[in-house]
Amino acid sequence: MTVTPTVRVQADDFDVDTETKHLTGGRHDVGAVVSFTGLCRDEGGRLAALELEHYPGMAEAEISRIAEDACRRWPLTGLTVVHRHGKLAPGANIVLVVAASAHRQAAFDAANYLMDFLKTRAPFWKKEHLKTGETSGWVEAKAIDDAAATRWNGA
Amino acid sequence: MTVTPTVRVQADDFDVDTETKHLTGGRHDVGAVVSFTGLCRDEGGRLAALELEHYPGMAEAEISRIAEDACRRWPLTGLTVVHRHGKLAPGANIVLVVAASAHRQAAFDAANYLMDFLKTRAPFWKKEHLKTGETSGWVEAKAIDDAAATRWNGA
Amino acid sequence: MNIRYFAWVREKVGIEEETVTLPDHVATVADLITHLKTLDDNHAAAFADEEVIRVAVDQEHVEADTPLQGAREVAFFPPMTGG
Amino acid sequence: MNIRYFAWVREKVGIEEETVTLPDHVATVADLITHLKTLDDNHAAAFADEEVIRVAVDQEHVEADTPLQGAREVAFFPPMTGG
Repeated sequence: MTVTPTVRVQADDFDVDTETKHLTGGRHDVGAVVSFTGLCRDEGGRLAALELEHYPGMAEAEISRIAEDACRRWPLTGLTVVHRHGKLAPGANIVLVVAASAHRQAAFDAANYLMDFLKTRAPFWKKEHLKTGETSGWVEAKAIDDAAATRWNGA
Repeated sequence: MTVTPTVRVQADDFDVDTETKHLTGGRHDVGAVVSFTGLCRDEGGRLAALELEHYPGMAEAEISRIAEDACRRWPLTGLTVVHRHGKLAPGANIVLVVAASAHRQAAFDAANYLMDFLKTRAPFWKKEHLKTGETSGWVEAKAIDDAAATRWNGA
Repeated sequence: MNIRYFAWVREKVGIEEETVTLPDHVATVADLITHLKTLDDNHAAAFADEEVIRVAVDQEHVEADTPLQGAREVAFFPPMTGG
Repeated sequence: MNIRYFAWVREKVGIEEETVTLPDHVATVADLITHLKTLDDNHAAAFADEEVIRVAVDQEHVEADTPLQGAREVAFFPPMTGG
């Protein structure tokens, strides 16, 4: 039986510690927790903010599909994914993945897999707001992200 | 220029959030933080505690060598490793690795690398204390852990 | 049929959402794009580089040859950049 | 020379730490193990399965053919199980 992942898409910030304790509190079968936090960079001082647009409904649905895939591929004891939307300042949290398992490699691989597919499949788009007051436009998808996702084929 | 990792070996518990904020607080060049937490399992209800013996001095030195290797291999903005010793109850934290970078794969790989080499090279030994009151003896090293460490050769 | 646009596709079309009545010859996602391009200059501009545009039918990613039968909502957007 | 023992090696030898005066013919880690085995039954038992025992000289992992010249501290222990 696979676990049911927790998936949230929200404007509010998240707390890694709180989300981790939800997966480990009161149980003694978790040996490994891997958490990934994605943060807003200022790109060498260029950016004032990142604006994250999303497709409400599909964002939750698509992340849930990826998270359920991960729960089938690895023997996890828990999996939580939180993705923020809205205007975020440099240093702010954007995305959190917490994967828990009895063993470390399953937790590492599941969190890594989640991030690769979030990047390429979750319906979010980033727009850059510059410190000059201008909007520099939409961030372009990277070929390296597509390549990262394809490495899981047949793995 | 590579960063200088923070390495601590201690009896006291650690806090993931505090260690993470040390690596991200007040800076805007960190895009990804991967944390690994290793916890004490009760092995299906069998264990009352794990006792972690270590080689004081060499434990810090060896973890520092592994952490410095990781800082040379990946473009990290920060790296923290904390390993506990002493008698730990099921559910307790044992080890923490937090790797920060501009980009996600460097943070994932560095944290994963650290754990593989901590397992096989850091001078710690686990003894199991059973719920029956007996000591079941020393945990044996696993061939799978040696194999995990060798996968980084030439990578 | 409800049509939604996101990111620069939304900005080029100029609206977030619209209801479009499909002519009989529109059977697939590709047919729908061809039809939308005829609506006005904004739609034509938004779909000018249609190879790059991604499509979801009822909130699931699909390819251009996907049939539209039974679909309630179709969304068009650029490659995703979340995470 | 200061010798330290950890985990079940320590339990079998029966002590954590000892100072050993090296005979002239002890040049390498392997020579030291051979010498320690002659000290008493506990040492002999601890090193009975010497292939499995790991060695550190001055707090760095070494192999059995490592020379001891200049070494201050040698430690013997089972394969590590931390992390």
